[in-house]
Amino acid sequence: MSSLFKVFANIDRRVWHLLTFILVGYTLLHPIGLPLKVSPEVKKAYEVIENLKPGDVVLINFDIAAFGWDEIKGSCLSMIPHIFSKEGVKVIFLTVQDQGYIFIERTISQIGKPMPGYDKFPWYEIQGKKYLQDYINIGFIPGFDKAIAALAQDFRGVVGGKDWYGNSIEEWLDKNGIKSAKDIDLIVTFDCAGAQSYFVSYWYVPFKTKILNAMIGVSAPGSIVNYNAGMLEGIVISIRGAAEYQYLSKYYGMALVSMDAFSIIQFMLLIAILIGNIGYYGWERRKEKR
Amino acid sequence: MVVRIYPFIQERLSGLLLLIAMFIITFYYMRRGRLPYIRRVPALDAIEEGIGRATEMGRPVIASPGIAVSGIDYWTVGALGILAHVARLCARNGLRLLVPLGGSEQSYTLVEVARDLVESQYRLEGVPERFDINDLPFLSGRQFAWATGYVGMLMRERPALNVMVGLQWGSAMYIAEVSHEAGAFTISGSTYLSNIACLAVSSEYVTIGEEMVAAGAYLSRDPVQLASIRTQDIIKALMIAILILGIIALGLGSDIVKLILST
Amino acid sequence: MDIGSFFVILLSTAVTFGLFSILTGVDNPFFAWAENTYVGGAVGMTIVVSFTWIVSNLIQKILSNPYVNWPLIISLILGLMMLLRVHPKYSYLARIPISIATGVGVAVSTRAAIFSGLLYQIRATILPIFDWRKPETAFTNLMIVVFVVTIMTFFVYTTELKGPLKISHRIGRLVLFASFGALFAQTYMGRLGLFLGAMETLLIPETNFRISITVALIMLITIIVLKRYYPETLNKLVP
Amino acid sequence: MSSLIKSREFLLAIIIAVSFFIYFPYFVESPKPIVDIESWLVTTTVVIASFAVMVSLYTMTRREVMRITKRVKGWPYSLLMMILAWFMIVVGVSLGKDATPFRFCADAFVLPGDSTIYAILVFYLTSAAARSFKVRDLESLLLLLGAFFVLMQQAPLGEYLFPYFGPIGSWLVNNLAMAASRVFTISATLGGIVLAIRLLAGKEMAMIGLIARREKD
Repeated sequence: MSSLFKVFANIDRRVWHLLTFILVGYTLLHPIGLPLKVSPEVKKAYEVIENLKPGDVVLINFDIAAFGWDEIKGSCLSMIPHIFSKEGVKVIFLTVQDQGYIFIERTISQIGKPMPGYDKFPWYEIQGKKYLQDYINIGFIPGFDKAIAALAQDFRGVVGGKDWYGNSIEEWLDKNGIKSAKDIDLIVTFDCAGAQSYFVSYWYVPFKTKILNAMIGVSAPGSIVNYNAGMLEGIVISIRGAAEYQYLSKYYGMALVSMDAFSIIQFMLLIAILIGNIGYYGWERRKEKR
Repeated sequence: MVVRIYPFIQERLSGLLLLIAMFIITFYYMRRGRLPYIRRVPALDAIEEGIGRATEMGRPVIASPGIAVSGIDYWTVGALGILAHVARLCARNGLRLLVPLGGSEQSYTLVEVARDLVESQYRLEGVPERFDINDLPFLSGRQFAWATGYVGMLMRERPALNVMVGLQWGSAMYIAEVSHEAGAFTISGSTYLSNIACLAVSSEYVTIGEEMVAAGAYLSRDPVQLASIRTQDIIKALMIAILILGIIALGLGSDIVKLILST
Repeated sequence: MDIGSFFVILLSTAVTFGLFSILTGVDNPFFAWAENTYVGGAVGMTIVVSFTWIVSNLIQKILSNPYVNWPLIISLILGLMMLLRVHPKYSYLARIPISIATGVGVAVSTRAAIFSGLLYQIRATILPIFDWRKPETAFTNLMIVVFVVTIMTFFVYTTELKGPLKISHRIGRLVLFASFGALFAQTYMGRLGLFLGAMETLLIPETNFRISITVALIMLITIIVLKRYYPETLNKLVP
Repeated sequence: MSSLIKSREFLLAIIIAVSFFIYFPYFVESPKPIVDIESWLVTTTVVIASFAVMVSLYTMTRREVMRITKRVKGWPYSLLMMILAWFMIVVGVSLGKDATPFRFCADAFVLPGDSTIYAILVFYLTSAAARSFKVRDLESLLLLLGAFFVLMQQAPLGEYLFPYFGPIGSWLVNNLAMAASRVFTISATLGGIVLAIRLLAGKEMAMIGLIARREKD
């Protein structure tokens, strides 16, 4: 028996490393479909998008940098198609990160296809919605928090007359009655650097604009505080939230699949801690006493 | 010339008053000098233990003042105080000191400051010829490339002591674990609590909160500098008092204290 | 797939697994290769970023309107003083820009922290604890206040710990450790999310999966063989 | 002249003057020239940093070239590093950041590294937890319990199997951990302000260390 304790006390860390690799790789390729409970904040986010009415204008902000893309893409690839599936909803893409436009294009190319007769950006069609008819991309606005504040003050002025690709958007904005920040009905912000807090201060506080927020795990605490205070309509936290959203909206994707790996690795950690304790009490502690 | 007195910006008066109060208290205690009592900080005392270990084993020491994400801020100056201490002990004991530098786009000035600082410690100990700038390499302005270079140095040089303080982000955990694997005695510090929680699990000692920032004064053993630490405790007591007062006031239906704090 | 993107995937997979190879605990040529290319590439990127910044935000502004932007010329001179660091005789001149940078850095970081790090934190802790209509909230608020006060006493350095202060200090320490556990678990979750995202990129679609498996196996087998049978060769291959 | 610049008082005077122009306009509504000086100072620090990196590039190149010419062990790696770095610098400076060869190097060598190091943390967090989460005393028991409840709340399977642990976990994160972070911030800020005061009094060790060198010469 004590030899077993000795083994437990001295498990090589590389065993855990290899086990993590194998378990994650296997479950990602062969998902089991473990049960998933949808949390109320994701449910609320889903309902806000589900209840969008024709004519509503949605501003989608990409506060995404390269390091966070892998974690947030699950939310992007389920929430954005869900928005586009709602009839008559107009969408404006925006980014406050200098690399953000890469991820807007990456998202659009994954959920849409080029419009007939075109082969490059921005002429893509998403769920039947066409560029410059149903949605536009105004691209990167420098200044981060200052950009968000400036947009709230003078939306048309800051956006200017051109989209990210140099096409004129004045007419589109006029046609859809977007004169100022007050005409935006919903903001969806995908955060790697906590842009939501600025949307709350500069958009929610003066205009009571509804804000949905998806973010990476690291910036979750700030969002939770604002959600609890009622300033965010719904929040989608990290891959876990993305998985729940994918489950609700039926845009199944990798986030949902990776939930199995999520659970399994967590239980592996618990077992690792348990084994470490057994080894400690069965072997190390006795050795210390001796 | 007409001197106009401009009004104070709204919502910032309380901060100004607090700052002035702290100035006065600090200068008062620094003039009085010598505190009756100061608690030991194990993480900082352990540096000498680690240096002793390195001398015994004849292996180098590795130390980092952090990645200085927002330039040379107070965290970084605190960390530089620790680095100066480590450099002095290394020079005195004839140990090789490795300092991986860089890590963010604002860290470039820090690179030169740290090199200058280490060099001057070697000079002060009378061994300027032992200083080798190639032991203080610049490992790019990207956090994780810097961390990878750091880890590479840990794997190859097998230092006996690893002191990583200053601004340390997610990469700190990576470095601390490899350092443990490489058999180094690790003393770490970080600027936010979730990182400290992870570092506490993997390092021998961590500095928590103000310990790193006050390290310069603590390690100098200079009574005048040590006396300035007293201010921190006085303001803490003041904060607790304001907190309790505010809660009592709130219980009586008045949010006056909250209002005062926001002016 | 065109040849360019194939090579990007192949090389990025090789860098990824080269960096992962440190998990074997053996210093190996793959890690050394990945480390040096990564650091080299990162240095190249950061220099280009800084250079572009100097040109577009400094040189161009000065050249376009020197009469208005003359303060930037002083900035330029201070920057050039920094370059004197490499000159043994005049390197002391670099102390001037260093002092400016230190003064600005410390002052900027403390001035806002007085509010965000001190006063607003206290303001946020002033919570209603006498609200008997909502006992749950009142209890939670009371606990927050107790936690804050006890942990605050944990950070007392210049007063001897005696009597109630000692008890409070002890409680603060215990609370701090419990919160370390909670924060550790939360961080673990965040990192796990990023790891799963990275694994997904490596395993899906099929091409990536094949490249990843091949690269990973080649590296792992090479490392094991070298370590077990040819340790001297392995030692020669790493810096 | 040179002895003036080398003196501690001169550098201290710079720090005091600079600090004044940063603090003053923040608290008091100030005339435009002071505000202009404030923003100029902030820009200047970025300029200084941008030039400092050129010094770093020089010392780095010198170091690696020395390794290569002296054929130090592992010199081919230094060569590789230098070739890649200088190739990217030349391409990036001459053709811009969006040129294809530059983007290729960034996508192939730098960006995968960034996401890998974040991912690698999971392994180290696991092994560190397995090693150190041992119940030795009351502190370590609380550490373990805190981690256990939060893990149970976050894993979908754990939440499904033990639904009662979830609320405890979120209570711990939202209240206990939040209170601890709050005090941590307060403590560090206090330390930072006192450090700034020490710096202005010319007593901060880092600064003393920096200047002492020339006094000895």
